[in-house]
Amino acid sequence: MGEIKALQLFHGPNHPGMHGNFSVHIKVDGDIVVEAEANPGMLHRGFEKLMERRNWMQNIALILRVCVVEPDINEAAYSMAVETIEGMDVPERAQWIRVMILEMARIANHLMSLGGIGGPTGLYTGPNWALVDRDLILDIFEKITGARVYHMYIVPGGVRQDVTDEILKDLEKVLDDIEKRLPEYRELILEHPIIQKRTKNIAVLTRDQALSWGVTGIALRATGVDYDVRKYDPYLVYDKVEFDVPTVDFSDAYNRLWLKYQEIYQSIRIIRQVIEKMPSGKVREKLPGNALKWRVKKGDAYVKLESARGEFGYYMVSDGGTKPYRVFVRGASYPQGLLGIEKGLPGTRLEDVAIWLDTMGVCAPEIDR
Amino acid sequence: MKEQELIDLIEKHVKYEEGSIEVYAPRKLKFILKKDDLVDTLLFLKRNGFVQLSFITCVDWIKDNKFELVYGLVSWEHKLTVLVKTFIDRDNPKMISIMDIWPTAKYYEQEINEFFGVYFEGNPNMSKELILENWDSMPPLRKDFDPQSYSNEKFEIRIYDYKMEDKKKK
Amino acid sequence: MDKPKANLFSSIKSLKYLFKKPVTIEIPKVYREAADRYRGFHTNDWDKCIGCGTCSEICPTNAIRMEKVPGYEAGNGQTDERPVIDYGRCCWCGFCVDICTTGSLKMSKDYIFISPDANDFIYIPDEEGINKNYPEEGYRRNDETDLLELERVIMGHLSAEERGDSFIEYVRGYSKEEAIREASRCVECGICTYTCPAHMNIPEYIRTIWEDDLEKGVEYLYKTNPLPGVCGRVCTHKCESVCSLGHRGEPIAIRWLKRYIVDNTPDDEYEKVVLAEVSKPGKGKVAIIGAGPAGLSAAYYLRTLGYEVDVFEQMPLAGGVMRYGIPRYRLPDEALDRDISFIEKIGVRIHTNYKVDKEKFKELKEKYDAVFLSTGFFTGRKLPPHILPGSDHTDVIAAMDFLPKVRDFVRGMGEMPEVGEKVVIIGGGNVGFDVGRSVVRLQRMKYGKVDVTITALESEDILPADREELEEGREEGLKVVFSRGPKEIVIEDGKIKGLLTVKCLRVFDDEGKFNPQFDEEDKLFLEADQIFMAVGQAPDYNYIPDDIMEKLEIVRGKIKADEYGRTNFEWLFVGGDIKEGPDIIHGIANGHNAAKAIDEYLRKKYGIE
Amino acid sequence: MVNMIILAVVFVIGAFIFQVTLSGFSRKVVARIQKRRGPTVFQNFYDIGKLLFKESSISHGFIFDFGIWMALGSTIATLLFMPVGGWALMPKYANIIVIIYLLAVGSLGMAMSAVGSGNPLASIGVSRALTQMFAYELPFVVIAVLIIYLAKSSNILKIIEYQTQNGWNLFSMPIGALVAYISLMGMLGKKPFDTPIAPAEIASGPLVEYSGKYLGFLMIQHEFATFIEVGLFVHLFMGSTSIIGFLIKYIIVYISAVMISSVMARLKIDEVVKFYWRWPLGLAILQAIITLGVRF
Repeated sequence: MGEIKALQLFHGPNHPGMHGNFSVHIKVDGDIVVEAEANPGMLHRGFEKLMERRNWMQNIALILRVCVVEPDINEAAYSMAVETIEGMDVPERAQWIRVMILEMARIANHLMSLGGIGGPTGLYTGPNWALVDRDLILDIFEKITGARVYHMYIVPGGVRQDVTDEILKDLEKVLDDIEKRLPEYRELILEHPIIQKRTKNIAVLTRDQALSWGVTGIALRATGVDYDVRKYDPYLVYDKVEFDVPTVDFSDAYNRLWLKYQEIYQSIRIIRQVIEKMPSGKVREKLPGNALKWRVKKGDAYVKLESARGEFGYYMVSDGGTKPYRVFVRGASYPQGLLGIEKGLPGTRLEDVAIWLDTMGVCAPEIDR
Repeated sequence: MKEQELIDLIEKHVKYEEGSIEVYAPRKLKFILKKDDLVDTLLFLKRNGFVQLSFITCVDWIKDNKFELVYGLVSWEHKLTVLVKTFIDRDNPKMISIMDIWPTAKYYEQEINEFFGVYFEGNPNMSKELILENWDSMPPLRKDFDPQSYSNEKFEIRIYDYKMEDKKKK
Repeated sequence: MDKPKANLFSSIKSLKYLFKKPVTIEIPKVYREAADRYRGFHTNDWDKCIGCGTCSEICPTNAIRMEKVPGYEAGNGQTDERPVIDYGRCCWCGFCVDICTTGSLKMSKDYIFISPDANDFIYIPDEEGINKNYPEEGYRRNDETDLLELERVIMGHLSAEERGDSFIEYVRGYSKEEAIREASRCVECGICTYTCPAHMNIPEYIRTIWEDDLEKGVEYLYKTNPLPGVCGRVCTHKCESVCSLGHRGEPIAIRWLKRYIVDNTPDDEYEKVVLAEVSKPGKGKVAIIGAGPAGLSAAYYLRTLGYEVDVFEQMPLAGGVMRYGIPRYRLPDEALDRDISFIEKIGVRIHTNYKVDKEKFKELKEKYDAVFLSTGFFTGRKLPPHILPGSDHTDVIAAMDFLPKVRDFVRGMGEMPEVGEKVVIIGGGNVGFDVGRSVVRLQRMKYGKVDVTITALESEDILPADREELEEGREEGLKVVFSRGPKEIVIEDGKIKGLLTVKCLRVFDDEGKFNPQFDEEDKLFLEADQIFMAVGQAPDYNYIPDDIMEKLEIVRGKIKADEYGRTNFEWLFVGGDIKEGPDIIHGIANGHNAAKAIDEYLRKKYGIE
Repeated sequence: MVNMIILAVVFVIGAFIFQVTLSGFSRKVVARIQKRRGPTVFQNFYDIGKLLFKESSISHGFIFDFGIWMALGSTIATLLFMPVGGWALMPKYANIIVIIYLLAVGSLGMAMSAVGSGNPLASIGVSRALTQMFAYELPFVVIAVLIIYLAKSSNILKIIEYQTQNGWNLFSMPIGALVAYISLMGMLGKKPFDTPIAPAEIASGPLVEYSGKYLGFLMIQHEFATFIEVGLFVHLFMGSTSIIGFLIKYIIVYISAVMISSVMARLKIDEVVKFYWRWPLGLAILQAIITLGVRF
C-alpha cells in the first residue's frame, strides 16, 4: 500500500452546490477537506472600471448587477455615496421609501437563503417555496419600480417614482401572507430533524475567526456580537423605526438560519412602521442640468449599509467630472468568501462544504465585481 | 466616542509629521498621513477599538503620479468609521503588508496588487492570480489602461446582419 | 421567539400542498399582465420623434444607435435618423424614456418576444411595438423622473421702470454660474446647427461654456460668425425655435449664451483667436459695398483667407442696420464696436462716408478683382396715398427714416427726433416694436408720459414680432391693437388727427399668401398726432450702373443669386437683405458663403491652389 | 420460442411505458407539493428520446462504454425474471435470489463505467453507492429470508401464493414491511438516502461524466431498476395474482415513496450506514424474533 494522497476536487464553477459562478478548489482526504482555496474571477465584469467610464446617472443601470439576489443595496449605497460627496439632501419621503425597498429586498434575500438551505441538503421543497414567496415581493417591486429583479429605482437625489397608497395596501397584504407562511418554513426546515442533524454544529465560526477575517452580518451576529450598521451607524431613517437585532452565542449553520428566520420578522415589522409613519411629499431632488451633464463635486466618501449578508459599502471618489473617478465596492461576503474559505473549510466534511458556503452568505458576483 | 474626541486622541498619541483629519459625514472621518506613519497609526487605532478592517483599496491619481491607498476601519465600540489614507509613489509602488494586524488584508492587498500593481511586502500572495486569469496587459484599474482598445484587440466585434429598410417594411 | 425543536411530523405536514392550487401558470395559455409601471419593450411615435439622439447618449449599455431611415425626409427641426434598439444589450433601465426630449419614446407593458433569429432582436421602435400589437403604455416618465432640466435659467432684466426712460441695454447677461447652469441643460443634439442660417457650431460652443473654456468657445463662434457680439444680442434665434428641449420645456437660451461667451472673454484672448494665421493665403482685391452684417462677414472671411478687402460705407459709422436700425437698448454701440474692431484689426479697411454712385461703381469694378454688394434694405417703405389716404403727410414717418435718427441722438450725434404726444405705429413686426419702444423712451424724456399704440394686421397668436418684444413692450407702456388694418389717416387743418382702422379678418389666404381681408364695418379710430409706418423696408439700387442693372434679375426687390451669392456676372456677388431679405444672421451667412465663392473665383483666376 | 420473444419484448416495452409515465406523474406530484404546476406527465419520454437521438461525443475508454451496456443489459435481463401479479415470463426462475443478484450486476456495470470515467466525483459517488448498498441490503435480506422461510420458497410466485392463502405479509409482519420500505427508499435512491448522487456535494456523483445517449441509457436503466425494486416490494408484502391489482399497489408504493422523499433532506453517507444498521436492522431482527416466536 502506497501513501494515501489527497484527492483534489473542483467545487464549482459548474456545480449544483455552488451559488453563482464561483469555484473552490478542495483537497479531500477521504471525506475530510484538508485544503481549500477560493478561485473567484469567473464573474469578473470589471464593474469598477466600467463605472469610471459612465455618467453618474448611467451607472445606476450597472451597479445593481454587483449582487444578483439583493440589487437594491447597491443602488442605495451608490446613491448615498454620491449624495454624501455632493452634499445633497434627500427628501424625507424618499428616505422612508428607500428603507422600505431595502427591507423588502432583505426579506426576499433571507427567504431565498432560508429556503435555499434545501439546496445543499436535498430538501428541494424549501427553495421552491422560497421562490414562490419571494415572487410575492417581486410583484410589489414590479408595481413600485416597473421591474422585478433589477429595479434601478433608487437614484441619486431620491427614488424614481412615488409609491401609491394602493401599492402600499398590496404590500401590507403580502406582508401578512408572508408572516402567515413563515411558521410553515419553520415546520419544514427549522424543525426538520434531518436538517437539524445536517446543520447543527456544522460550519462553526468562532468569534475570533469572525473578527480576524472581518466577517460581518448574520455570521458575526451569530457569535454574539450585535454589530448591525443599521443600529451602529444609522442611515436613512433607521433611527426612527423600532426593530431588534437578534443574536445568538454560537455561530453554526443552524443558528445562522435561525437568525435569518427571525430577521424576516424584524424586516416585516420595519416595513409596517414605514407604511404607517411615512410622510408625504416629493420623492426626488431635481438634479441641476440634464443627466448627461451632471457633475458631482470633487471629493470622496465611504458609505456603508447593512445588507442581508453584512456590511456593504461603496468607497467613491469624484474629481468633479461627469463620471466617477473611482468606485470601490466593499462586498459584504468578500472576507468570508476568500480568507474564510481558505481558513474555514479545512476540517469540514465534503458534505458540509455547500452548507458552509450557503449559510455564510458567500455571494460570488460581489467578490468578483 | 464623538468624532472630536477621536481626533484629539489621535493628535495626542500618534506622532505623524504631516497629515490632516476631517469629519466628512456624521460618524465618518478621513485621515490623510504619510506612508511611513501609516502602520503605527493603524496599530494604534486597532488597539483603541477599531477592531474591524472593512476594506483596503487604491486610487490612481495619474496626474500627480501617485497611488492613494485607503484603509477603511470600523469601531463598534465608538460607532465610528475611519478612512486612513496615504499616498505612495506611482512609479515604484510599494507598501508594507498589514496582514499581521488584520489577516483579512491578505486578499484586499492581493487584489490591489492585481488591479493596480502595488506590491505589498510581506504578503505571500503577491505573484498569485486572484481574479484575472492569464492577464497579459497592464494592471487594469490604472487610469492609463484603456479597456476599449484592449477589448478591440482581443475580441471580435459582433456585426448584426440587418437593414433599416427591411425593418421598416416589416 | 422560542427555538424550534426537532419534529419529524411537522415537515410531513407540508404534503398538504399536494391538494392546493399551484402558483405557477402555463405560458402561453395564460398571459400574465404586467404592472402599470412595467418597463417593457419600447414604442416610438415617429411623428413626434425628432431624431435628436439623446436616448442613444444616455443609454448606459450602448444599446441605442441612431440610424438614417432611407427615404425618410427630415422636416425642419428634426433629423432623418431614428433610434434603433439592440435588445441584446438593452437593460430596460428606462433612462431613454426619462430623457426623451419630445416624449415620443415610451415603454410598453409588452414583455414577451420570441424569435429564433438573433437579428430580430435589433428593433426599430415604432408605435406598433415589437409584437405589432400596439401595446399598452407601461412605464411613464413624470416630473420626478425627468432627466432633463426643462426650465430656463432666468435672465436678469432691468425693470420696465428702470429701463423705460433711457436707452441703456436692459438685458443684464448671465453670470458664470447661471451660464454654466443654462449650458448644462443642452443635450448637444445639433438640430439647431442645421436650422441656423449660418450653421453655427451651437452645441460645441455651449459645451465650452459648460467646460468653462471660453477661448475655445470664441474659436467656435468665429468659425461661422464674425459678429458674435451682435448676434448674442439681437439674433432672431431660429435655433431656439427648434431646440429639442423646447418640445417639452423651454428651449436653451442659445442667444444669451453666445453673448455670455463674447462678453466674458478678455480682449487679449479674443485676439489670439481672431488673429490666428491661415495656412494657404489667396491673392487679390475685393471691394465690398455696404458695411452691414453681410458685408462685414464677407470682409472678415475674405481677409482671413488673405485677400485685400476694402469696405465702402456711405454712413459715418460702419455697421449698417446694426448701427442705425436696431435701437440702442437692444444693441449698444460698444458691443458692435468691439466686433468691428476685431474685423478691422485683421486688416479689413473700412471707408466710411463713402457713397458709391454709378461712376464710383465703375471705378471699383476696374480697381478690384471682385465686388460684393450688401447695401441692404435701408430705405423706409410707406404705404402710398392711394392705399392709405393721408400717408403723404409730413408727420407720417417711415421706420427706417426714424430709427437712425434715434441712434444718432442717443450717441450724441444728432438732435432729438420729433415725437408727438400721441403716437400710432402701423406694423406689428419687430421693427414696429423697435419704433414703438424707442418712442416710449423719447416720450418719457420729453413729456414724462407715454401714449403709443401699435396696430398689427395679425392677431396675437400669429404676430410676427418676437414674444418677448410684445411682453416687454407692454411692460414699458406700449398699447398693442391686434387684427387692425389701416384705412385712412384723418387730417384736420393740416394736422394729423388720428388713424382710422378696420378689422382684419384674415391675413393669409388658403394658399398661405399675404392677402388680407377686412371687415369694413368694424371701425376703430385711434387718436394720434404722429404716425409711424413699420411696414417693411426697401432696397436702393440707384448706384448700380444701368448696363449692369439690366443684366441683373430683380425678384420682389431682391437680386437673384445662387446660394453662394453668385450673380450673372462672375465678378459680382451679392448678399444680405438684397439677396435674402432683412435678417442679420442670414446676412452673416450670406457673407460667409460669398467669401467662399469669391475665394474659389479668385483662386481660379490667379491659379492658386 | 418466438412467442416467448414477442412476449418478452411486449413485457419490456409495457414495463417501460408504465414506469416512465408513472415517474412523469410523480414529478407532477412533487411539483404540487412545491407549489408548482410541474412538467407534463410525458416529460420523461421527451427527455429520454431527446438524449437517445443525441450524438455521444465523449468516451472514456472501453470500461466506460462497456459498463453502460452491461448495466442496461443486465437490468433488462433481470426484468425478464420479474413476475407481474400472478404472471411471469419464466415462472420457474422468478426467484428473489436470482433477481437480487442479477440486479447487482447492473449496479456493478454502472459502477465500473463510472469509475472508468476517471472523474473523482464519480468515484466518490460509486463508493457511496456501494456503501449504501451494504447498508440497506442487510436489513432487507433479513426480512426477505424471513419471508422465504415462511413461504418455504424463494420463488416469487410461490410467495404470492403464500400470501393469497395467509394474507398479506404487510399485515402479518408490519415491522418487516416498514424495514423493507425504508430499504426500498435506499434502493431507489430517494431522499434521505440519495447520497450517491448528492448534487450539492458531488455533482450527481456517478452520472457526472455522462451525456447524450449514455445518459439516456442510464435513465432507462434507472426506470427498469425502479420497476424491479418497487415490484419486488409489492410482491413480497402485498402479493396477489391480479395484474391490475399489482399495478395499483405499485403506484401507491411508488408515489408514497416519492412524496416522503419530497419533504426529506439528505443524510450524510456515514449517517446512512449508522441509521440502517441501527434502526432497520434492529427492527428486522425484532420482526424475525416476533414472527419466529409466534411460530414456535
